[in-house]
Amino acid sequence: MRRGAKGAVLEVRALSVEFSTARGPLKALRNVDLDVPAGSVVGVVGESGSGKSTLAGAVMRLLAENTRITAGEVRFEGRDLLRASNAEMRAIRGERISMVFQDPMTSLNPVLSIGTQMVDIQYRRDRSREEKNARAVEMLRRVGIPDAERRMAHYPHQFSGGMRQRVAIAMALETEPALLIADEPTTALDATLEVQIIHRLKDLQRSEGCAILFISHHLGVIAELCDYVVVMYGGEVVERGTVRDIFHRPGHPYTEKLLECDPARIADRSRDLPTIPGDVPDLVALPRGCVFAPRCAKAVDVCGRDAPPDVWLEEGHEAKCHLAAKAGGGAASGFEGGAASGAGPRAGAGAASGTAAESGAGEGAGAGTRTASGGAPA
Amino acid sequence: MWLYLCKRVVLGAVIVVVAVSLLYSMIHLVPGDPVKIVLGPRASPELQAAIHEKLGLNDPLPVQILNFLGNVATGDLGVDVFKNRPVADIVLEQLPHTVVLVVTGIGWAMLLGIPLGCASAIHRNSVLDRIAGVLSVSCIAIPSFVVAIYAVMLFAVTLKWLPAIGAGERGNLASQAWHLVLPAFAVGLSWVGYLARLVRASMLEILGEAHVRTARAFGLPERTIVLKYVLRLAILPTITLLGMGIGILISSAVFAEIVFARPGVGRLIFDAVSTRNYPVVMGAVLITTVLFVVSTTLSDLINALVDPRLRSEE
Amino acid sequence: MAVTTTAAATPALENLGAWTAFRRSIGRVVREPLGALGLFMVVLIVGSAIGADWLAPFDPNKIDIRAKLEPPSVEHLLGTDQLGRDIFSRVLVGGQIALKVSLVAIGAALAVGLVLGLIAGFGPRWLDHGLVLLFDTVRSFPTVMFALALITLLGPSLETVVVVVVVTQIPIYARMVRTQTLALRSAEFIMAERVMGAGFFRILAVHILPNVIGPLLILASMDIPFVITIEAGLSFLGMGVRPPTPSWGTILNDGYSFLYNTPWPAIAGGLPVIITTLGFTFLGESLRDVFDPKLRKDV
Amino acid sequence: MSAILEVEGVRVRYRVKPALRALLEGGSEAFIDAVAGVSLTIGEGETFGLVGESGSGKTTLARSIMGLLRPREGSIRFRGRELVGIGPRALKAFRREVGAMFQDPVGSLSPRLTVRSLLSEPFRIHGLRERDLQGEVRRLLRMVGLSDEFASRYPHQLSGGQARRIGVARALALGPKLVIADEPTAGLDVSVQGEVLNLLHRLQQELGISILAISHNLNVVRHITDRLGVMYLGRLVEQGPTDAIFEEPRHPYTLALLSANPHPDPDAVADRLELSGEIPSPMERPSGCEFHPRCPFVQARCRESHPGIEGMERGHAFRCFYPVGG
Repeated sequence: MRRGAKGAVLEVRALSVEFSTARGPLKALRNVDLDVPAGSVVGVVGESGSGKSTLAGAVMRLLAENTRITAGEVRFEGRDLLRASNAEMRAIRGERISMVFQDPMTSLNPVLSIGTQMVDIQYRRDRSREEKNARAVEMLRRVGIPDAERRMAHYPHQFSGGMRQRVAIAMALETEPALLIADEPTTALDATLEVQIIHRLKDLQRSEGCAILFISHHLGVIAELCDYVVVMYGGEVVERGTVRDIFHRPGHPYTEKLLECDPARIADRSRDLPTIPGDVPDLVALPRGCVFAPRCAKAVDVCGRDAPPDVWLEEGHEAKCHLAAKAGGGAASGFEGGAASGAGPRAGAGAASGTAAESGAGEGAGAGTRTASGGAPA
Repeated sequence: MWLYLCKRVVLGAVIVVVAVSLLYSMIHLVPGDPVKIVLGPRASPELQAAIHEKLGLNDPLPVQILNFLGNVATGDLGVDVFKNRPVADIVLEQLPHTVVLVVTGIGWAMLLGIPLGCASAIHRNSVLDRIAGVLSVSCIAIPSFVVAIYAVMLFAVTLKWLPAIGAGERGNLASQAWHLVLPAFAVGLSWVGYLARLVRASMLEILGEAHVRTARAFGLPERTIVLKYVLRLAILPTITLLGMGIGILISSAVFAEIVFARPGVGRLIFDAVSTRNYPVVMGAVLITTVLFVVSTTLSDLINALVDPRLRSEE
Repeated sequence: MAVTTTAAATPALENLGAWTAFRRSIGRVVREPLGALGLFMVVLIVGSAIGADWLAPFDPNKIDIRAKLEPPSVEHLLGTDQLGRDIFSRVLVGGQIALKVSLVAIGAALAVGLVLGLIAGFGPRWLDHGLVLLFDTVRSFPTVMFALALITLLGPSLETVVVVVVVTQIPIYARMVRTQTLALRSAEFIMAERVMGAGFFRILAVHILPNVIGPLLILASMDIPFVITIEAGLSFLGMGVRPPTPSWGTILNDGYSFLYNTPWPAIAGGLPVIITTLGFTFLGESLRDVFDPKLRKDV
Repeated sequence: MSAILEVEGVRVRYRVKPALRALLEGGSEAFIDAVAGVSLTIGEGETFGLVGESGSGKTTLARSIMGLLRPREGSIRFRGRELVGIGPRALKAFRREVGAMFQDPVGSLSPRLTVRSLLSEPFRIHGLRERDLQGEVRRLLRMVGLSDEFASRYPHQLSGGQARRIGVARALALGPKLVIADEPTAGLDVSVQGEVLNLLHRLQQELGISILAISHNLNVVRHITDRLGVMYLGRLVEQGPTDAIFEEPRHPYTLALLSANPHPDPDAVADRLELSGEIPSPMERPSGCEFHPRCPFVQARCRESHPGIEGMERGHAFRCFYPVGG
């Protein structure tokens, strides 16, 4: 995969986020790396408490007050958002990056008409009021809202849940952003509406050409919509790869189990459904070694002792697992195995520097492993 | 919208009718003859009978209530037996004084309290917020008549900055305004606290709502977010509180009018109670209650203007 | 046999939990400066009221016309009034009156409000509508005006003050209980209990009341300053406690007449009112923050 | 197999406008039928799944079976006894024989009771105080795979999966004949929902109970049900053996619902029947077949007349003039 020409719009490096709680700091995100190549759809999948929404919040720098970004970088179009001033950040929000939220019932202002809200967000544009109105109406039409002109004067409570989510998408794409972050945008909707929204989103993504960071716990939706997938568990990225890597050749036991558990994937009707026993890890008092080890059926001694490295499985496909390292070709040491592979959702950074291709190729047969903190090759 | 408006107005009217009936039947539920209460125990039986007849107290209670309601509807609140003047005239004569005091009191409280609440909410946990928090709670806790007395003691007696008693010279607006300062301060002080606290609480609540995060995610300027997206919603409970505030302030006005020896409905009712002039007491209570109902209804209507969800309710 | 051990063991364990929780909560109240201050003021006032009979250096009603309007001294800590009565003793006994009135009145209003609120919340719709209309009507009378109307009819007395408070506060408690009951009534856990076959009274006693009573008690504790204000206010107007019984209101009223020359009687009458209302408000606020941060008092 | 529950022509009506307003305004109806004539039968030891999206009336139907709502017409018979309109004593006796689970795993547990009290609640309600309550609590906890230490916890100290287990234990405390489970996996992660479904299934095998399982997710009920009913706008549009419905759905809505759940495989051939529009409000019930405004195969007849049960083979019934397949 050579997508160096395109580059990544978003590169998250070694991002760590903590919440302060009564029991002590809760390590919501630890050492998260993620790339969103321009014009692609990257899915973040994980169960509750995996930190996927925190990731979205950190990129936008819209986190709750008790939250602290302790380390890392969020590079968007070449600049580090975590070091940008508030004014710079505001200039990016809604202009270069926009966002669609989970609950369509509460994410729009209840006392302003949607027309007002859609015109307000164009405040940076040097357009007349009529032009702004026309742009809003056009977007409403494109997301499939019938009678768009008349609907501009309506208030959010006069729309159904599905229609509100369409409005939210229209707003998010109105300013032609380079990146759209969608945080569980269809979770609150019924299945038949969910499909409608997903398709509309996909069509719009193609025509607008923006990249999407799509967060969901719904494996089917991820499979359908995304080009690349990042799997999160307990505040860490445990696996990344193309959508086919993840769904056809999962490298991490968690991903494997997660796919197994989805009742939609079980072709034969079964009365004994697979599960993942145990509870999600306590992020205030983390277990030693691998976060998934306490629930992992394949865990061996080393899993409970050392934090696993990111193991290079194939071009662009990595898993944070001791066992993957073993399976990958015996280089299970977890030592520094060479430069990062320039592939997968991380492709942009490496490829843009022009070195990833050689270093990736140069690793030859062995599975390249990298320490978890490893950044992009310089 | 019209449906909502009608509903509110009808509800207000029903409350007034129930209030009048309650008030009227209260006189009869209380042991003892109201005529005796008015005339004192030593009045002659003939006089009592005459007054009984005159006040229509010989009819059955529901008929009396209906008659009374009919009279109230035509603006007839009965007659002051002592002065032989219509009660409505007596009360309405005093009402403007009280209304001026109440409006001034709540006015300065609004001007100070609402911005204070906003500032506290925006700069949450700052020094300003903490000080404002303690001050508001203290303002709320201290009764207005104690504030009034202490204010007289401090500003009128000790410092001699402001006049202690009276409403000022008749016709001299400056003097009247000067005399209004202390009473309005006493009446409004606790409202600074109420308003600051309520505005702060509702601002914080709205600031935490999902749609504000959406507005932030679109990079809207903080000014726009606070003034257009947050305040518009946060002000709703404040409007309701102000509507009710009129009624609560009338109570404080009674004390202020007595401490500062000012004319007004409070003073009127106080004097009427002392002379057990119950038609005047009833009239004054009635008119202030109507004032209260009108102001709460008005605040509901203003809320409906701001909030489209209320308008399309059902 | 096993049954008795179960019955005995279960509540004991739960009580222990509740007691620990209570102690922890008090700890959290005290850790806040305002909470600690409030608790201190309340303990001071309540303690001095309970011990008034022993603490008061003089008979609060003993007239000594030769010693009238004396400034504060070691003998008369807060001076004397126009009849030469010891103001400090009167303030202590006045505190007794104020607390007695608030406890009796709030207790009665709480009980009636709870019952009416439950009826409104659980009863048929027409009854609910009727009761809410009644509550709203009573709330539309300006409190002091309404009090004065009642006093005209009943005559000024301590009992009248109690009646006034009870009548005006019932709607506030009742409305709150009603709102909570309505919310709980459609809650899933109540539905689950119904489907299990639990009867009306069991649902009420085991599942609704424990969830309603906490916020109600906090609301009541925050109402004490209001009641004390009403009592002192009406007494100040000469419409509450009858002389010679001391009340903070009457002390204030007496002092007010002599404000220009002898300010201490007025100061002495006002201070305890301020300390009490501030103390209960601070304490109530921190109690609310600790127990139920979502509860917001409607003024 | 004898029937444990027979539901016949049940209609549940809500008043949406006060009578006076409806009279003044006229026009639209003052009532909506949340359930508009549903008939179904659940056999002894059988699991019946009820599937539909929000607003389809499945929860309303379940609540009327539980005796929480009174149907306007129709009959509900439990082991031959009529339930509609029975007195409180008979209702209580019926409730001893059914267990119920509600959507919110934590919210359906009384918040101020410990797990111990919650689990002994059914015994107390039905006056079974002579039983060894402590022992029963232990038995129930063990049954759902939780240790004894959970007995002293409060609902808010439980995870969603644990709370759901307590819900299952409570529903089964008195050995019911029928369990009604409304969204038994709502709010649970995929990795946990299997546990709850397995638990339900295992207990059903052991105890021989019948289950009415309600869900919006066809894939979830698929694995635990014998038969399935699909609801749309208050009506059962298709019902039959679960396998038959999955293999050969006849109603277009069922087909759409089946294909609406995107398959978690990027290479899956998206042979999908996508619906346009949303579920109409029951206040503006479409004419004819309620599904016609969204149906891709709509024809003139569908707009005019209402389809009855148009096909019936091996217990597989559907309401459609132009069924898919076959």
